Amino acid sequence: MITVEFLGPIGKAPIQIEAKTLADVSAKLKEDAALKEWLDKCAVAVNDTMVSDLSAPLNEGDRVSILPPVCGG
Amino acid sequence: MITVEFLGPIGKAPIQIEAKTLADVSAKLKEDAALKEWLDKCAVAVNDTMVSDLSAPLNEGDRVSILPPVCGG
Amino acid sequence: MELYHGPLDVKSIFNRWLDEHAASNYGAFIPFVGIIREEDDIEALSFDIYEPILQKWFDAWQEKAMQRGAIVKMAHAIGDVPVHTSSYVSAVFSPKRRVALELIEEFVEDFKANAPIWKYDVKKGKRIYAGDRSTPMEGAGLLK
Amino acid sequence: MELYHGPLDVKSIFNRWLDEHAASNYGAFIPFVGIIREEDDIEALSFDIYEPILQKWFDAWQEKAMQRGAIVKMAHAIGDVPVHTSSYVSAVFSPKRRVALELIEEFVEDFKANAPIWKYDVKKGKRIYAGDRSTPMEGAGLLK
Repeated sequence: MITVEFLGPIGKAPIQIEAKTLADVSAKLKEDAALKEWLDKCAVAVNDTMVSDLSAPLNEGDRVSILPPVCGG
Repeated sequence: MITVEFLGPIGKAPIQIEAKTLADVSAKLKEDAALKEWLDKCAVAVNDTMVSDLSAPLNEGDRVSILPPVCGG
Repeated sequence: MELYHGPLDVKSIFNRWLDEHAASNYGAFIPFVGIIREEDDIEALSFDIYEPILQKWFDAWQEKAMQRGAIVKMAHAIGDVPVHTSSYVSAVFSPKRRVALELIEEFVEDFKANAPIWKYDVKKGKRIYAGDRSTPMEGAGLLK
Repeated sequence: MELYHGPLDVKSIFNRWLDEHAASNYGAFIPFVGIIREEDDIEALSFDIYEPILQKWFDAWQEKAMQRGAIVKMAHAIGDVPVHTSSYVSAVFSPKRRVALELIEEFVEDFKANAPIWKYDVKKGKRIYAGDRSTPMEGAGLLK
Protein backbone atom coordinates (compact mmCIF):
# COMPACT_ATOMS: atom_id res chain seq x y z
CA MET A 1 0.00 0.00 0.00
CA ILE A 2 1.07 3.57 -0.66
CA THR A 3 -0.53 6.82 0.51
CA VAL A 4 -1.62 9.60 -1.85
CA GLU A 5 -2.16 13.03 -0.33
CA PHE A 6 -3.74 16.04 -2.01
CA LEU A 7 -2.23 19.39 -1.10
CA GLY A 8 -3.66 22.88 -0.90
CA PRO A 9 -6.93 23.65 -2.67
CA ILE A 10 -7.70 20.13 -3.91
CA GLY A 11 -9.42 19.58 -0.60
CA LYS A 12 -9.50 15.81 -0.54
CA ALA A 13 -8.44 13.53 2.31
CA PRO A 14 -5.44 11.19 1.77
CA ILE A 15 -6.16 7.79 0.27
CA GLN A 16 -4.34 4.45 0.41
CA ILE A 17 -3.93 2.43 -2.77
CA GLU A 18 -1.93 -0.41 -4.25
CA ALA A 19 0.56 0.86 -6.84
CA LYS A 20 3.92 -0.33 -8.20
CA THR A 21 4.68 2.88 -10.11
CA LEU A 22 3.32 6.39 -10.56
CA ALA A 23 1.69 5.16 -13.77
CA ASP A 24 -0.47 2.93 -11.55
CA VAL A 25 -1.26 5.94 -9.33
CA SER A 26 -2.25 7.94 -12.41
CA ALA A 27 -4.60 5.22 -13.63
CA LYS A 28 -6.24 4.96 -10.21
CA LEU A 29 -6.68 8.71 -9.70
CA LYS A 30 -8.23 9.18 -13.14
CA GLU A 31 -11.14 7.03 -12.00
CA ASP A 32 -12.22 10.01 -9.87
CA ALA A 33 -13.74 12.57 -12.26
CA ALA A 34 -13.25 15.43 -9.76
CA LEU A 35 -9.51 14.66 -9.59
CA LYS A 36 -9.01 14.30 -13.32
CA GLU A 37 -9.23 18.05 -13.95
CA TRP A 38 -6.49 18.67 -11.36
CA LEU A 39 -4.02 16.12 -12.76
CA ASP A 40 -3.20 18.19 -15.89
CA LYS A 41 -1.73 20.95 -13.80
CA CYS A 42 -0.44 19.17 -10.72
CA ALA A 43 3.18 18.28 -9.96
CA VAL A 44 4.07 15.18 -7.95
CA ALA A 45 6.41 14.36 -5.08
CA VAL A 46 7.31 10.98 -3.62
CA ASN A 47 8.34 11.08 0.04
CA ASP A 48 8.72 14.88 -0.29
CA THR A 49 11.03 14.75 -3.31
CA MET A 50 9.71 16.21 -6.58
CA VAL A 51 9.64 13.54 -9.31
CA SER A 52 9.39 13.52 -13.09
CA ASP A 53 9.50 9.81 -13.99
CA LEU A 54 6.24 7.88 -14.23
CA SER A 55 7.93 4.48 -14.26
CA ALA A 56 10.15 4.72 -11.16
CA PRO A 57 9.13 1.94 -8.75
CA LEU A 58 7.14 2.76 -5.61
CA ASN A 59 7.80 0.92 -2.36
CA GLU A 60 5.45 -0.22 0.35
CA GLY A 61 4.63 2.76 2.59
CA ASP A 62 5.67 5.45 0.11
CA ARG A 63 3.84 8.76 0.28
CA VAL A 64 2.83 10.42 -3.00
CA SER A 65 1.92 14.13 -2.84
CA ILE A 66 -0.16 15.88 -5.48
CA LEU A 67 0.80 19.58 -5.75
CA PRO A 68 -1.60 21.98 -7.53
CA PRO A 69 -0.49 25.31 -9.12
CA VAL A 70 1.27 27.58 -6.63
CA CYS A 71 1.33 31.27 -5.84
CA GLY A 72 3.43 32.19 -2.85
CA GLY A 73 4.36 35.72 -1.81
CA MET B 1 33.45 86.57 -15.16
CA ILE B 2 32.38 83.03 -14.48
CA THR B 3 33.30 80.76 -11.58
CA VAL B 4 34.84 77.32 -12.04
CA GLU B 5 34.63 74.94 -9.08
CA PHE B 6 36.41 71.62 -8.71
CA LEU B 7 34.44 68.93 -6.93
CA GLY B 8 35.46 65.97 -4.78
CA PRO B 9 39.04 64.74 -4.97
CA ILE B 10 40.41 67.40 -7.33
CA GLY B 11 41.11 69.46 -4.24
CA LYS B 12 41.45 72.86 -5.83
CA ALA B 13 39.79 76.10 -4.73
CA PRO B 14 37.25 77.73 -7.11
CA ILE B 15 38.65 80.16 -9.68
CA GLN B 16 37.13 83.05 -11.57
CA ILE B 17 37.85 83.46 -15.27
CA GLU B 18 36.60 85.22 -18.38
CA ALA B 19 34.92 82.78 -20.76
CA LYS B 20 32.21 83.01 -23.45
CA THR B 21 31.81 79.25 -23.87
CA LEU B 22 32.99 75.99 -22.30
CA ALA B 23 35.58 75.81 -25.07
CA ASP B 24 37.14 78.92 -23.52
CA VAL B 25 37.02 77.27 -20.10
CA SER B 26 38.70 74.18 -21.50
CA ALA B 27 41.52 76.22 -23.03
CA LYS B 28 42.08 78.09 -19.78
CA LEU B 29 42.06 74.99 -17.55
CA LYS B 30 44.54 73.16 -19.78
CA GLU B 31 47.13 75.76 -18.90
CA ASP B 32 47.30 74.11 -15.48
CA ALA B 33 49.26 70.86 -15.92
CA ALA B 34 47.84 69.40 -12.69
CA LEU B 35 44.30 69.90 -13.99
CA LYS B 36 44.95 68.55 -17.45
CA GLU B 37 45.04 64.92 -16.28
CA TRP B 38 41.61 65.34 -14.63
CA LEU B 39 39.89 66.84 -17.69
CA ASP B 40 39.88 63.56 -19.68
CA LYS B 41 37.65 61.89 -17.14
CA CYS B 42 35.62 64.77 -15.70
CA ALA B 43 32.02 65.64 -16.54
CA VAL B 44 30.81 69.25 -16.49
CA ALA B 45 27.79 71.10 -15.11
CA VAL B 46 26.74 74.71 -15.63
CA ASN B 47 24.65 76.15 -12.79
CA ASP B 48 24.11 72.57 -11.52
CA THR B 49 22.83 71.20 -14.82
CA MET B 50 24.93 68.54 -16.56
CA VAL B 51 26.05 69.73 -20.02
CA SER B 52 27.43 68.10 -23.15
CA ASP B 53 27.88 71.01 -25.56
CA LEU B 54 31.19 72.87 -25.64
CA SER B 55 29.85 75.78 -27.68
CA ALA B 56 26.79 76.78 -25.62
CA PRO B 57 27.25 80.40 -24.49
CA LEU B 58 28.14 81.17 -20.87
CA ASN B 59 26.67 84.19 -19.12
CA GLU B 60 28.19 86.58 -16.60
CA GLY B 61 28.06 84.97 -13.16
CA ASP B 62 27.60 81.38 -14.41
CA ARG B 63 29.05 78.64 -12.25
CA VAL B 64 30.86 75.77 -14.00
CA SER B 65 31.41 72.59 -11.96
CA ILE B 66 34.04 69.98 -12.80
CA LEU B 67 32.93 66.50 -11.68
CA PRO B 68 35.56 63.73 -11.42
CA PRO B 69 34.72 59.98 -11.62
CA VAL B 70 32.13 58.93 -9.06
CA CYS B 71 31.57 55.98 -6.79
CA GLY B 72 28.60 56.30 -4.46
CA GLY B 73 27.13 53.55 -2.32
CA MET C 1 13.51 29.81 6.76
CA GLU C 2 10.77 31.13 9.03
CA LEU C 3 7.02 30.45 8.88
CA TYR C 4 4.51 32.44 10.91
CA HIS C 5 0.79 32.13 11.47
CA GLY C 6 -0.76 35.41 10.28
CA PRO C 7 0.95 38.57 9.01
CA LEU C 8 4.71 39.06 9.30
CA ASP C 9 6.29 41.55 11.68
CA VAL C 10 8.47 42.95 8.90
CA LYS C 11 10.43 45.37 11.07
CA SER C 12 11.46 42.82 13.66
CA ILE C 13 12.41 40.25 11.00
CA PHE C 14 14.45 42.82 9.10
CA ASN C 15 16.12 44.16 12.23
CA ARG C 16 17.00 40.66 13.42
CA TRP C 17 18.50 39.65 10.07
CA LEU C 18 20.61 42.82 10.11
CA ASP C 19 21.81 42.06 13.65
CA GLU C 20 22.62 38.43 12.80
CA HIS C 21 24.94 39.57 10.03
CA ALA C 22 26.25 42.79 11.55
CA ALA C 23 29.79 41.40 11.49
CA SER C 24 29.58 38.95 8.56
CA ASN C 25 31.29 41.43 6.22
CA TYR C 26 28.62 41.34 3.52
CA GLY C 27 28.60 44.48 1.38
CA ALA C 28 25.05 44.33 0.08
CA PHE C 29 21.74 43.38 1.70
CA ILE C 30 18.59 43.34 -0.41
CA PRO C 31 15.29 42.39 1.19
CA PHE C 32 12.09 41.89 -0.76
CA VAL C 33 8.88 42.64 1.13
CA GLY C 34 5.54 41.45 -0.24
CA ILE C 35 2.51 43.35 1.02
CA ILE C 36 -1.15 42.43 0.48
CA ARG C 37 -2.77 45.00 -1.81
CA GLU C 38 -6.33 46.13 -1.27
CA GLU C 39 -8.04 45.18 -4.53
CA ASP C 40 -11.00 43.18 -5.90
CA ASP C 41 -12.86 43.59 -2.59
CA ILE C 42 -10.62 41.20 -0.72
CA GLU C 43 -10.28 41.45 3.07
CA ALA C 44 -7.16 39.32 3.16
CA LEU C 45 -5.18 36.72 1.29
CA SER C 46 -4.73 33.34 2.88
CA PHE C 47 -1.94 30.78 2.39
CA ASP C 48 -1.44 27.04 2.71
CA ILE C 49 2.17 25.85 2.83
CA TYR C 50 3.60 22.39 2.46
CA GLU C 51 6.62 22.82 4.67
CA PRO C 52 8.75 19.71 3.91
CA ILE C 53 9.07 20.53 0.22
CA LEU C 54 9.36 24.28 0.86
CA GLN C 55 12.27 23.55 3.20
CA LYS C 56 13.99 21.45 0.52
CA TRP C 57 13.40 24.16 -2.07
CA PHE C 58 14.89 26.71 0.31
CA ASP C 59 17.88 24.52 1.25
CA ALA C 60 18.71 24.02 -2.44
CA TRP C 61 18.64 27.80 -2.89
CA GLN C 62 20.86 28.32 0.13
CA GLU C 63 23.37 25.95 -1.45
CA LYS C 64 23.19 27.86 -4.76
CA ALA C 65 23.61 31.21 -3.00
CA MET C 66 26.59 29.97 -1.00
CA GLN C 67 28.34 28.91 -4.19
CA ARG C 68 28.24 32.59 -5.13
CA GLY C 69 29.44 33.71 -1.69
CA ALA C 70 25.97 34.87 -0.66
CA ILE C 71 23.13 33.73 1.59
CA VAL C 72 19.36 33.88 1.26
CA LYS C 73 16.74 34.43 3.96
CA MET C 74 13.02 33.91 3.87
CA ALA C 75 9.91 34.33 6.01
CA HIS C 76 6.34 33.55 4.94
CA ALA C 77 2.88 33.72 6.50
CA ILE C 78 0.51 30.77 6.93
CA GLY C 79 -3.25 31.41 7.02
CA ASP C 80 -4.94 34.80 6.71
CA VAL C 81 -2.97 37.98 6.01
CA PRO C 82 -5.10 41.18 5.99
CA VAL C 83 -4.68 43.85 3.32
CA HIS C 84 -1.76 46.28 3.91
CA THR C 85 0.14 43.71 5.95
CA SER C 86 2.99 41.50 4.81
CA SER C 87 2.85 37.83 3.80
CA TYR C 88 6.39 37.40 2.54
CA VAL C 89 9.88 38.71 3.26
CA SER C 90 12.97 37.34 1.62
CA ALA C 91 16.50 38.69 1.38
CA VAL C 92 19.97 38.23 0.00
CA PHE C 93 23.21 39.09 1.78
CA SER C 94 26.22 39.14 -0.53
CA PRO C 95 29.75 40.50 -0.54
CA LYS C 96 29.06 42.34 -3.80
CA ARG C 97 26.22 44.41 -5.25
CA ARG C 98 25.95 42.61 -8.62
CA VAL C 99 25.50 39.14 -7.15
CA ALA C 100 22.93 40.48 -4.67
CA LEU C 101 20.86 42.17 -7.40
CA GLU C 102 20.92 39.07 -9.60
CA LEU C 103 20.16 36.65 -6.78
CA ILE C 104 17.22 38.54 -5.30
CA GLU C 105 15.53 38.58 -8.70
CA GLU C 106 16.16 34.88 -9.43
CA PHE C 107 15.21 33.88 -5.89
CA VAL C 108 11.93 35.81 -5.83
CA GLU C 109 10.91 34.67 -9.32
CA ASP C 110 11.72 31.02 -8.63
CA PHE C 111 9.88 31.30 -5.34
CA LYS C 112 6.77 32.50 -7.20
CA ALA C 113 6.99 29.59 -9.66
CA ASN C 114 8.11 26.69 -7.48
CA ALA C 115 7.55 27.21 -3.76
CA PRO C 116 4.73 24.87 -2.60
CA ILE C 117 2.43 27.62 -1.35
CA TRP C 118 -1.23 28.05 -2.27
CA LYS C 119 -2.98 31.38 -2.26
CA TYR C 120 -6.63 32.16 -1.56
CA ASP C 121 -8.60 35.39 -1.73
CA VAL C 122 -10.62 36.01 1.41
CA LYS C 123 -13.97 37.67 0.64
CA LYS C 124 -16.75 37.97 3.22
CA GLY C 125 -14.86 35.46 5.33
CA LYS C 126 -14.72 32.88 2.54
CA ARG C 127 -11.47 31.42 1.13
CA ILE C 128 -11.39 31.25 -2.70
CA TYR C 129 -8.41 29.53 -4.38
CA ALA C 130 -6.52 32.04 -6.59
CA GLY C 131 -6.21 29.49 -9.39
CA ASP C 132 -6.04 32.05 -12.20
CA ARG C 133 -2.98 33.71 -10.60
CA SER C 134 -1.26 30.41 -9.80
CA THR C 135 1.50 28.64 -11.74
CA PRO C 136 1.80 24.88 -12.31
CA MET C 137 5.07 23.71 -10.74
CA GLU C 138 7.95 22.29 -12.78
CA GLY C 139 6.95 18.87 -14.04
CA ALA C 140 3.21 19.48 -13.66
CA GLY C 141 0.91 17.14 -15.59
CA LEU C 142 2.97 14.00 -14.88
CA LEU C 143 -0.12 11.98 -13.88
CA LYS C 144 -2.51 13.29 -16.54
CA MET D 1 16.31 61.98 -0.44
CA GLU D 2 18.11 62.00 2.88
CA LEU D 3 21.77 62.80 3.59
CA TYR D 4 23.41 62.09 6.93
CA HIS D 5 26.80 62.86 8.40
CA GLY D 6 28.39 59.52 9.29
CA PRO D 7 26.91 56.01 9.08
CA LEU D 8 23.23 55.44 8.42
CA ASP D 9 20.83 54.14 11.05
CA VAL D 10 19.48 51.51 8.66
CA LYS D 11 16.79 50.16 10.96
CA SER D 12 15.23 53.50 11.74
CA ILE D 13 15.30 54.57 8.07
CA PHE D 14 13.76 51.28 6.97
CA ASN D 15 11.12 51.34 9.71
CA ARG D 16 10.19 54.94 8.92
CA TRP D 17 9.84 54.26 5.18
CA LEU D 18 7.59 51.29 5.97
CA ASP D 19 5.44 53.44 8.27
CA GLU D 20 5.18 56.24 5.72
CA HIS D 21 3.73 53.85 3.16
CA ALA D 22 1.80 51.54 5.48
CA ALA D 23 -1.45 52.49 3.75
CA SER D 24 -0.21 53.43 0.26
CA ASN D 25 -1.31 50.06 -1.14
CA TYR D 26 2.06 49.15 -2.66
CA GLY D 27 2.48 45.41 -3.07
CA ALA D 28 6.27 45.23 -3.20
CA PHE D 29 8.99 47.03 -1.25
CA ILE D 30 12.63 46.36 -2.10
CA PRO D 31 15.36 48.15 -0.16
CA PHE D 32 19.02 47.97 -1.08
CA VAL D 33 21.45 48.35 1.82
CA GLY D 34 25.12 49.04 1.14
CA ILE D 35 27.48 48.11 3.96
CA ILE D 36 31.19 48.94 4.21
CA ARG D 37 33.23 45.76 3.88
CA GLU D 38 36.38 45.24 5.90
CA GLU D 39 39.07 44.76 3.25
CA ASP D 40 42.42 46.16 2.11
CA ASP D 41 43.17 47.36 5.66
CA ILE D 42 40.65 50.17 5.52
CA GLU D 43 39.17 51.61 8.70
CA ALA D 44 36.34 53.32 6.91
CA LEU D 45 35.21 54.69 3.60
CA SER D 46 34.54 58.40 3.31
CA PHE D 47 32.25 60.27 0.95
CA ASP D 48 31.95 63.72 -0.60
CA ILE D 49 28.57 64.58 -2.10
CA TYR D 50 27.58 67.41 -4.37
CA GLU D 51 24.01 67.81 -3.21
CA PRO D 52 22.44 70.11 -5.85
CA ILE D 53 23.18 67.72 -8.72
CA LEU D 54 22.42 64.63 -6.61
CA GLN D 55 19.02 66.12 -5.83
CA LYS D 56 18.34 66.69 -9.54
CA TRP D 57 19.47 63.16 -10.37
CA PHE D 58 17.15 61.82 -7.68
CA ASP D 59 14.19 63.99 -8.74
CA ALA D 60 14.54 62.76 -12.34
CA TRP D 61 14.47 59.18 -11.04
CA GLN D 62 11.40 59.88 -8.92
CA GLU D 63 9.67 61.14 -12.06
CA LYS D 64 10.69 57.99 -13.96
CA ALA D 65 9.51 55.72 -11.13
CA MET D 66 6.16 57.51 -10.88
CA GLN D 67 5.54 56.91 -14.57
CA ARG D 68 5.65 53.23 -13.71
CA GLY D 69 3.39 53.65 -10.68
CA ALA D 70 6.29 53.30 -8.25
CA ILE D 71 8.40 55.52 -6.01
CA VAL D 72 12.08 55.52 -5.08
CA LYS D 73 13.70 56.40 -1.75
CA MET D 74 17.32 57.08 -0.94
CA ALA D 75 19.61 57.86 1.99
CA HIS D 76 23.38 58.34 1.82
CA ALA D 77 26.18 59.12 4.24
CA ILE D 78 28.53 62.10 4.03
CA GLY D 79 32.04 61.83 5.55
CA ASP D 80 33.49 58.78 7.26
CA VAL D 81 31.60 55.49 7.47
CA PRO D 82 33.39 52.77 9.51
CA VAL D 83 33.59 49.16 8.29
CA HIS D 84 30.48 47.04 8.97
CA THR D 85 28.23 50.12 8.99
CA SER D 86 26.03 51.40 6.19
CA SER D 87 26.72 54.25 3.77
CA TYR D 88 23.76 53.84 1.45
CA VAL D 89 20.15 52.74 1.60
CA SER D 90 17.79 53.02 -1.32
CA ALA D 91 14.41 51.46 -2.00
CA VAL D 92 11.54 51.02 -4.42
CA PHE D 93 7.88 50.80 -3.51
CA SER D 94 5.70 49.52 -6.34
CA PRO D 95 2.25 48.03 -6.81
CA LYS D 96 3.77 45.00 -8.53
CA ARG D 97 6.75 42.72 -8.00
CA ARG D 98 8.16 42.87 -11.56
CA VAL D 99 8.39 46.66 -11.73
CA ALA D 100 9.99 46.73 -8.27
CA LEU D 101 12.67 44.17 -9.21
CA GLU D 102 13.48 45.97 -12.44
CA LEU D 103 13.53 49.44 -10.91
CA ILE D 104 15.75 48.61 -7.93
CA GLU D 105 18.38 47.20 -10.27
CA GLU D 106 18.26 50.14 -12.71
CA PHE D 107 18.18 52.66 -9.88
CA VAL D 108 21.14 51.20 -7.99
CA GLU D 109 23.24 50.75 -11.14
CA ASP D 110 22.53 54.27 -12.40
CA PHE D 111 23.29 55.59 -8.93
CA LYS D 112 26.71 53.92 -9.04
CA ALA D 113 27.45 55.41 -12.46
CA ASN D 114 25.95 58.90 -12.23
CA ALA D 115 25.32 60.12 -8.70
CA PRO D 116 27.83 62.91 -7.87
CA ILE D 117 29.44 61.16 -4.93
CA TRP D 118 33.17 60.62 -4.42
CA LYS D 119 34.57 57.76 -2.41
CA TYR D 120 37.78 57.62 -0.37
CA ASP D 121 39.47 54.80 1.50
CA VAL D 122 40.41 55.75 5.03
CA LYS D 123 43.69 54.15 6.11
CA LYS D 124 45.53 55.21 9.26
CA GLY D 125 43.30 58.24 9.38
CA LYS D 126 44.20 59.33 5.82
CA ARG D 127 41.64 59.79 3.02
CA ILE D 128 42.72 58.25 -0.30
CA TYR D 129 40.51 58.84 -3.38
CA ALA D 130 39.20 55.50 -4.71
CA GLY D 131 39.93 56.52 -8.30
CA ASP D 132 40.42 52.99 -9.60
CA ARG D 133 36.90 51.99 -8.45
CA SER D 134 35.28 55.18 -9.74
CA THR D 135 33.37 55.72 -12.99
CA PRO D 136 33.54 58.81 -15.21
CA MET D 137 30.04 60.34 -15.39
CA GLU D 138 28.03 60.47 -18.61
CA GLY D 139 29.61 63.07 -20.87
CA ALA D 140 33.01 62.95 -19.16
CA GLY D 141 35.95 64.35 -21.13
CA LEU D 142 34.03 67.35 -22.51
CA LEU D 143 36.81 69.78 -21.64
CA LYS D 144 39.77 67.61 -22.61
